Parts: sequence; C-alpha cells; structure tokens
Amino acid sequence: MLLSAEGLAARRGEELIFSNLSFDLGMGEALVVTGRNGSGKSTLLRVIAGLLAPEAGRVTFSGAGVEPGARPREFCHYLGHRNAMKRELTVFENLAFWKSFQGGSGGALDIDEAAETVGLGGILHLPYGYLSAGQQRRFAIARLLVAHRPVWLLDEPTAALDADSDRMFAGLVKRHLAEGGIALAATHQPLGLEKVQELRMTGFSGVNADVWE
Amino acid sequence: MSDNSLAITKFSDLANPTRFLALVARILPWLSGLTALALVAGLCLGFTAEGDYQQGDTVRIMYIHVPAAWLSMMCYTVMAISAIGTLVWRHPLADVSAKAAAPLGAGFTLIALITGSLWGKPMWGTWWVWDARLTSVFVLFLMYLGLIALNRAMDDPAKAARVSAVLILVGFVNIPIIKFSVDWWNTLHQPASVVRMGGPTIDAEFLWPLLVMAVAFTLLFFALHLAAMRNEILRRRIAAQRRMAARMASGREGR
Amino acid sequence: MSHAFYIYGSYAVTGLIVLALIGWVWLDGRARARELQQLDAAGIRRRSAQPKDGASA
Amino acid sequence: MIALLVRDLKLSIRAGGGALVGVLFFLTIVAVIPFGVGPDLNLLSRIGPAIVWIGALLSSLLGLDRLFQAEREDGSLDVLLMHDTPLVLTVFVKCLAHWLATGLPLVIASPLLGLFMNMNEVAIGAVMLTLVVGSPAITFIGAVGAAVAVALPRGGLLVSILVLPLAVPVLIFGVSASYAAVEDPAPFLPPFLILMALTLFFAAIGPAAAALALRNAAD
Repeated sequence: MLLSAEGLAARRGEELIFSNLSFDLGMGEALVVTGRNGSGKSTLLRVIAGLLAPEAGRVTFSGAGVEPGARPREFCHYLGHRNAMKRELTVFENLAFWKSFQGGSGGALDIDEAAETVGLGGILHLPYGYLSAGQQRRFAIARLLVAHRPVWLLDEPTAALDADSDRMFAGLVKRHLAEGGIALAATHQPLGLEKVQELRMTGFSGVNADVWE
Repeated sequence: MSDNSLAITKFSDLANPTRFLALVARILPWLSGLTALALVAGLCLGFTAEGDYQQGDTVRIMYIHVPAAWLSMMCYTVMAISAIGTLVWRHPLADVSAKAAAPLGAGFTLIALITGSLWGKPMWGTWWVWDARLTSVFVLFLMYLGLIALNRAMDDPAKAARVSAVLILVGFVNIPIIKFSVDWWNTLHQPASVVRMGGPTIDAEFLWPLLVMAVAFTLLFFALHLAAMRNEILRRRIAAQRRMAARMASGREGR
Repeated sequence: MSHAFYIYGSYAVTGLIVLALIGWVWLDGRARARELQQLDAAGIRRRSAQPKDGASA
Repeated sequence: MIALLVRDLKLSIRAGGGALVGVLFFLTIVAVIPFGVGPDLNLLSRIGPAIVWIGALLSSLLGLDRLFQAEREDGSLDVLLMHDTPLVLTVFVKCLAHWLATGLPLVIASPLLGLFMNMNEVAIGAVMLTLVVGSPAITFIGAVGAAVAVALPRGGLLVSILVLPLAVPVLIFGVSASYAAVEDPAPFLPPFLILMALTLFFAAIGPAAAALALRNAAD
C-alpha cells in the first residue's frame, strides 16, 4: 500500500498556504507534520482526507486490494480537533453508531475491547457529555479502533491528554504501524516512533495572484 | 440534614429525598388501590344515574369532563406552590414536584379539552368555539407543553427549575381567568354549577357521581404525581452517580 | 342511549390518556430502576452517609 | 444507514431535541390566528386549511437549520463526508429522520387544529393527507438551505429565508388540493398528484443539491 501526494497546493482565502508538496508513505510508515500555528498542518490533513479540494496536485492511494480510481478518503480515519461524538448519547451508542456506519473489513475491535484499549472500560453506559475533556478525547480515539482503516490522519491527537494517555496513544499508533498501517500526525508531542518522516510546514508560499493578472 | 437534629420538623423530614422515597414506597400501593376503588365506584354511579331531561345521556360526559377540568387547574396550582418553594426556599423536592406535575397537567387538560369537544358537538353543534373558557383552557394546555419543553431543553435541572418556576408563577394569572371566564364574559359554556356561592345548583342525582369521580381523579393525580416525583428523584440520583463514575474512572486511570 | 358515540368516545379517550400517563410513569420508573441496577452492577454505589447527594445533582 | 436513522431519531427524542418544540410552535401559531381574525366560525372554516398548511410549513422549518450545523459543531460532519457511501444517501437518511421526528408529529397534530378551525371532517382528512404527502418536500428543500448555511455562524434565520420561496409551490398545491376536496367543482386529484410529484422531485433534487453544497462548504 502506498499513499502518495504529488505537487499538492492548498490555499486559505487568497493565500497559498503550501505548494508543490510531495511525499510517499508506504506500509508501516508515519509522517509527522510540524510547524507553527497557521502554517497549514490542519489544512494538509484535511486535503488528504478529501475534505478540502487541493488547489493543485493530487493524492492517490494504491496497493494490493485497492481498486484503481478509489478515493483515498475511503481508506482514512480522520481525527480532527472535534471529537465527532454526540453529548446526548451514551459512549456505547456513539461508538456503536460509528462502528456500524463506518463498517469496514476485518481488524476492527469490539466496542468493549476498544474502550479497554483506551483505558476506559466500564463507563460505556455514561452519556458522553458527562465525561471530562481527556476522557472524551480518549473515546474519540477509540473510534479509530472500532472500524479498520489503513491510514490514520491525526490532527493534534493528544491535545487534551495527560502524560499517561499520551503514552497509551503512542502505543496505539505504533501497533497500527506494526500492522502495516500508515499514520499522518500534526502534533508537537513526540510520539516516539521509528521510521518517521518529518515534514516542517512553513506556511505562506505566496499570494495566488496570477488569477487576476 | 441528619435525624439526630432536635430542630427537625415534620416538613424537613419529608424534605429529605431518601425519606421521601421511603414514604412514597409506603403510601403508593394504598393510594393506587384507593384510586382504583374510587374510579370503579365513580364509573358505576355514572352509568346507572338517570339522564338529564335537557341534555339526555350526554350528561354522562360531565362525570369525566368536569373532574378533568378541575384537575387541570389544581395541577397548575400544585405547580405554582412548588414554584414558590423553588424560588423562596430553594428546595430540591419542590423542583422535582413542579417538573413531575407538568406532563400530568398536560394529560388532564387534554382530557378536559377532548371530552369537552365531544360534548360540545351534540350540544352546540360544533367541536370547538373560540370563547373565553375554551380558549383559556387551551392556553393552559400550551403552557403545560411549553414548560415541559423548557425543562427538557436545559441541561442543568436546578437552573431549569428556577427558570420554569418564574414562568409558572407568571402563568398563574391564567387560572382565575379560566375559573371566572364563564361569569365575566357571556359565553356558550355553561356557568359553574357545583362550586359557587349559595350552594350547588346541580341536581343531587348528578352531584354524587360527579363528586365520586372528582375524588377518584384527585387520588389518581396524587398517585401519579408521587410516582413521577419518585422517578425524577431517581433520575437525578442516577445523573449524580454517573458524574461520580466518570470522575472515578479518570481517578483510577490517571495515575 | 342517545349520542352513544360521543359518550363512549369521550370515555375511551379519557381511558387512553389516563393509561398513557400511567404507562409513562410506570415505564419511566422501570427504566430508572434498571439504570440504577446497571450502576450498581458497575460497582458505583451511593455513599449512604450522605443522603443528600441524590437531589443535589 | 439504519444506524444513522436510529441515531438521529434518538437525538431528537433525547433532552434538548426539537421534536416537541416543533409541534408546540405549530399549535401556538395556529391558535393565535383566531385572536387576529376574530372567532367567526364560518370565516375560520374557510381559511382553516390554508392556516394549518402555513403553520405546518413554518414549524417544519423550525429546527431545520440544525440539521447539519449540529453535526459540524462536534466534528461528525467530517467523518460523515469522508465515508464511502454516497453522500446523497446520507443526506437523504438524515432528512428522513428529521421528517419522522418533526414532520410526522405535525401531521398527527393537524386534525386537532382542524377542529379548532371549525373545518369539517372531509377538509380535515384532506389537509392531513396533503400534509403527509407534502411535508417531506419541505424537509428536502430545507436540507439544501441547511447545507448552504452550514458554514455560517448564525444560519438559522437565513435558512428560512432561503427555503420559504422554494417551498411556495408545495404550499400552493397542498392548499389547493385541500380546498378541492371540500369545494365541489374543483377536482381533488390533479393538484394532489402534482403535490406528490413535487415531493418526489425534491426527494431526488434536494439531497443531491445538499450533498453538493456540503462538499463545497467544507473549510
């Protein structure tokens, strides 16, 4: 499996945030995206997730069992700033919904197993809104486990987590990579991974002026 | 609020939710039995009584319509008293009482509206008229529904209780309007015939079934109200325990 | 009996609404009892030394 | 997809859900009409079907702006957008859930309001029937507005303004079918069939347009 980006460019408003950005990620490889605020880390992840259309270039996902022309976003898990969970529903209902909605092939955990993995078994019956920010984030991570996707796109995944949960999460990413997965993370924390490429975003690569010239 | 306090009164004894639950558990079976008895008696009396020479057998609708209408106003009065309890003494049980009464009030008001409509069709030839009595009862129904919606829309039950208490008290002006609308305005609805100055004008033949039914409905209301209050207390207890469970879970894992 | 439809109709509607109210209270009570049991099974108990904690939610 | 339907229905019933508020708004809006036009029963029965229809139209717009806004606020929208089932289908199921939770209660409440408006039994039945058939169209049109307004901070009012003009044909044929059922010379079936056609048309166009808007509104 190979996730490759060729000559990506994206803009916010009239500013090109990055341009001509290329990389290849094979099985078990990770890319850590760093840079200051506003340098386009989130934008890059959203472009790869298919949530934003790139200004130029393209993202492809190829490999065994992948039909040519398949959209990369179908092979990605996206963990954004927001947790994609409903406060009114219980944790179990939330996870059960995403498990059944995202479906996907083998390699996925049960909801109970996923909750145990993030260290929060036994409070699945609580409404999501009752949990603390860190607990909410950990269950958002559990969403990545209940349906299998080869590519994980992680936007500040450890924002609300304490040191222990940080380590727990790094372990999860490692295991995902060991199983042949791919991870892209925009983060400041070192995740303690081997085989990591680092991409430093600088932000602002010029005003997109040629349209009006 | 421990029981070895000397200053304990009957009222504050009741005010402890745990005691209240025990009391409800003791009273509720008796109250339910009494309610069932009174309902059966009321129904028997209602269907054996003679018909009215003017209104025929439709007068039997009165035996449920009038008690339901009384109850719809009494329920609001109970809520208004609870609202005072909420605002003045900040008592949690008063919150619970007001919240539990709202759906019951809506139910009884709906009974009064529908049976009134079913009575009006053969008597007045129309299901509904926009006269003062009917309109004010309909407004009461809307107020009940609005209070239910308000309670559901707010996350924090204590805050919801205070906000709806204010609304309940403001809405209480509607109750005297309902009661006296038949006297103040000249309406199609017949004037009060039981509770009025100078004794009831209603024939004893109709009075007995009506009174028994009124007692039955009142008992029914209190039985349901107590049970609904118990449910609400349990709901809040569950919410509190869940929050505690969430805190405990992170305490356990956070090390 | 004249106007039987209206009379039985109103009694039927009343019965229906009363049954709905009773059913609501009863089912709600059962659901709460079940939730309490679930919490109990999960090992979360009320601290009986503080009888107020239920209502101060 | 059934999971999405069940989740949306659960959300609308749980605390803070909009199902009750819609019906309440409907009751209130229709109940104030007699205060405005006076309690003349003949007049009320004449304008009744139109009033009930307008009330249903306005109250089904209520809460429609939250259809995608709520999903966006907690990030669920991103995950929904990324999924490999066609987005059109996702939007369709969300519309269906929204209609079941808010549109259907309006239909059920409408006979009660028909009685208040002193409409006869035929008119009440006709209004109810036309509402069953016509109100899904309003939801589907509303979904487009909700999708367009999803990126706006305060989209609520804008959704109504965007959607109301589009919903006018539904209103016209719904009301004219209701009147045709009561007044003799006009045939009931043609406007009713047009209403059905409108609903089917918007059921196809609405989710597609909403999906397109959602794809482009992402930031």
